[in-house]
Amino acid sequence: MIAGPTPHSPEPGTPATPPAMPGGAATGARPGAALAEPAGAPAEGGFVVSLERYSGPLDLLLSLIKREEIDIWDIPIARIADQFLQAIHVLGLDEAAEYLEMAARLLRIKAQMLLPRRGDEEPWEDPRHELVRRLLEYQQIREITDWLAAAARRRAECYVRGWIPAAPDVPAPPPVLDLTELVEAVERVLAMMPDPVIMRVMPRPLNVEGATRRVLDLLAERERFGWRDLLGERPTIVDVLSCLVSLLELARAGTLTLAQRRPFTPFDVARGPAYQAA
Amino acid sequence: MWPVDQRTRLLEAALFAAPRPLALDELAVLDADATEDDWRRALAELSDHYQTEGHGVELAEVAGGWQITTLPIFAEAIERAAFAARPAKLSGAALEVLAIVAYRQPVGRAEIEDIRGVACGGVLRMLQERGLLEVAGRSEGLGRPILYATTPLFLELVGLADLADLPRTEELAVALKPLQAEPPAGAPEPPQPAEP
Amino acid sequence: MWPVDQRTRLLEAALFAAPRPLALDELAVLDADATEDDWRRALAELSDHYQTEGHGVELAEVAGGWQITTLPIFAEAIERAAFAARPAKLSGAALEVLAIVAYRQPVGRAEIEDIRGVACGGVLRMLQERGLLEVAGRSEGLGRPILYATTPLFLELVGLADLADLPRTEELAVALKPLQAEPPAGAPEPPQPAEP
Repeated sequence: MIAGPTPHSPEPGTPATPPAMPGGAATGARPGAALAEPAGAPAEGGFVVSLERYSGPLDLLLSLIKREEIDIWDIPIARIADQFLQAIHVLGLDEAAEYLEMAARLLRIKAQMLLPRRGDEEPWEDPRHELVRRLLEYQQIREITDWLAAAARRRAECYVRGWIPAAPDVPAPPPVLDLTELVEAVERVLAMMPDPVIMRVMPRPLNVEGATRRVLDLLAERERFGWRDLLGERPTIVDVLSCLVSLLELARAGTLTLAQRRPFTPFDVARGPAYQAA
Repeated sequence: MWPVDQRTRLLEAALFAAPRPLALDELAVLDADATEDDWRRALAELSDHYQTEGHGVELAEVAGGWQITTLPIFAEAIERAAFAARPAKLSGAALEVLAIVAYRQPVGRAEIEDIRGVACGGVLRMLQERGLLEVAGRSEGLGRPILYATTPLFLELVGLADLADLPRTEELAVALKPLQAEPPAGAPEPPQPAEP
Repeated sequence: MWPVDQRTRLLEAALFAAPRPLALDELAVLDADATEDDWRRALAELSDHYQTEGHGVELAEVAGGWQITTLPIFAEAIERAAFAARPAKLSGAALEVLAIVAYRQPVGRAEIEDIRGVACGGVLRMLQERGLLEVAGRSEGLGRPILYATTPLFLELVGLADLADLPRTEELAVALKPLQAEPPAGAPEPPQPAEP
């Protein structure tokens, strides 16, 4: 809804009606809008726009058609398309995707209407047909919405009991559930079940003996060495685990000692008290 | 003078104590000896009494059950005094979504958005949180979208006893019939009038 | 016959709609013309009416105010009926999780999520809270995940005496794909439509 001046002058080709937004007659028939809380207080000054006024591009289009007293079965698409573009500009809706999509649709229909029709033997499909169908469908929903709004208002005049005696500490009622629902759920689950992927687990025994030999070889060479020296360039997980187990075994026997200088750093391996050169 | 039927008194007490409309089968729990007809008689007696004996409340059939509510003529005074909490109002968008779901349920989000021409994920979530819509299952279609349906609380909100009390689509000013009568040849499928 | 005093009717409506006992000075807001004595008379009239005309409720002075309460003689029957909040329907997701647990129990969360392809921690918690699932132990596997099983309440709700009475999944699987016959072993051709 526009309040205040609308900074627009009639464009050539549009009817002489001012480009003010449809209001008045169209809005009077919308109890649903009366029920709506405004999305926020509109700013003062300039022109004030309530986006809540229109629930979508179809609503805006219907309002334009009503205001112009246009026969919905024979929409002058060029005129309505122009007015729609103008309206979304004034309403500041020309960045809303849904309104832009409708604008594009109107322009496409406008172009299709200009195409020369082929001969009479070829049945002509009115490019406006789908739009008319959607408009009527939406208009029906609006009528139902208004009916619901009135019903809700009537109902709101009847207060229900304000004070409900505290129920004794009864557990929450059991949920509603029946076997049919469960069976339907099973069917849904069966339908969504992925095909089983069968993976075989291959036994890969740790090679602790081999690792122990490598540790002892290194200790024979050097008094101390780093954890990384023990492992090759790109050790496999089995190599790492094998070395770790062998180091722990040898440390327990006192053959070597393990020391970590700082947390989260590689540890050093050194000859232990029980080390005997091989 | 009101014939003091003990069952009618029990009925009144139960309706006063219940936090929502009570259906006939729920009343049965109150008195194992009473048949549904007995309860119907008691309901009629209580309703009669409220109407003829000058009360401030009445008996209403709502959401498949029975409920005592205040008379509409006192709404203004009660609202002015503001001791009763009024239910929060719904936006026009929310009512539109409710209207579509009420007539097309169970219905998926895509169809609702198609009819309204705008996205409505937020509204759907809000209506679910407020207990006015519920998930009624999933469609068999691509992506198995969630389908929505209205709840008894929706019927309470609009004061209807049953979904069948919604206006029939034939009674609406905008009937979709004419379009079906003269579809241009080769037109996409004609629109289906929604069934409640 | 009750003298239909409009103020008494308004009083009844207001007391009915108010969420707490109303004091005399609160009643004043309802009708600017009425004095406290007028309200006292209305209260007396309403109380009288409830007592003499065979109602299920009475007027009680509570916490410095007035309130309509149900008669104590009906308390037991109403308590037994336990008209709590509406029993809630389970969501589609909850039903699916229940279905998986029913057929695979005891089963861990990971397996359920594998089958459904979506997380289900919240649904599992809700089903536990509502007494439909329970923890049946822990798996021996990595991290010793919790295993879930259905409860006796679950069986009661679906009306089964025993888990063995659940419809067989093989039958369901076949029912799902009625047009696909078992291809002969080693047959290269696509599945044949089943004979009617």
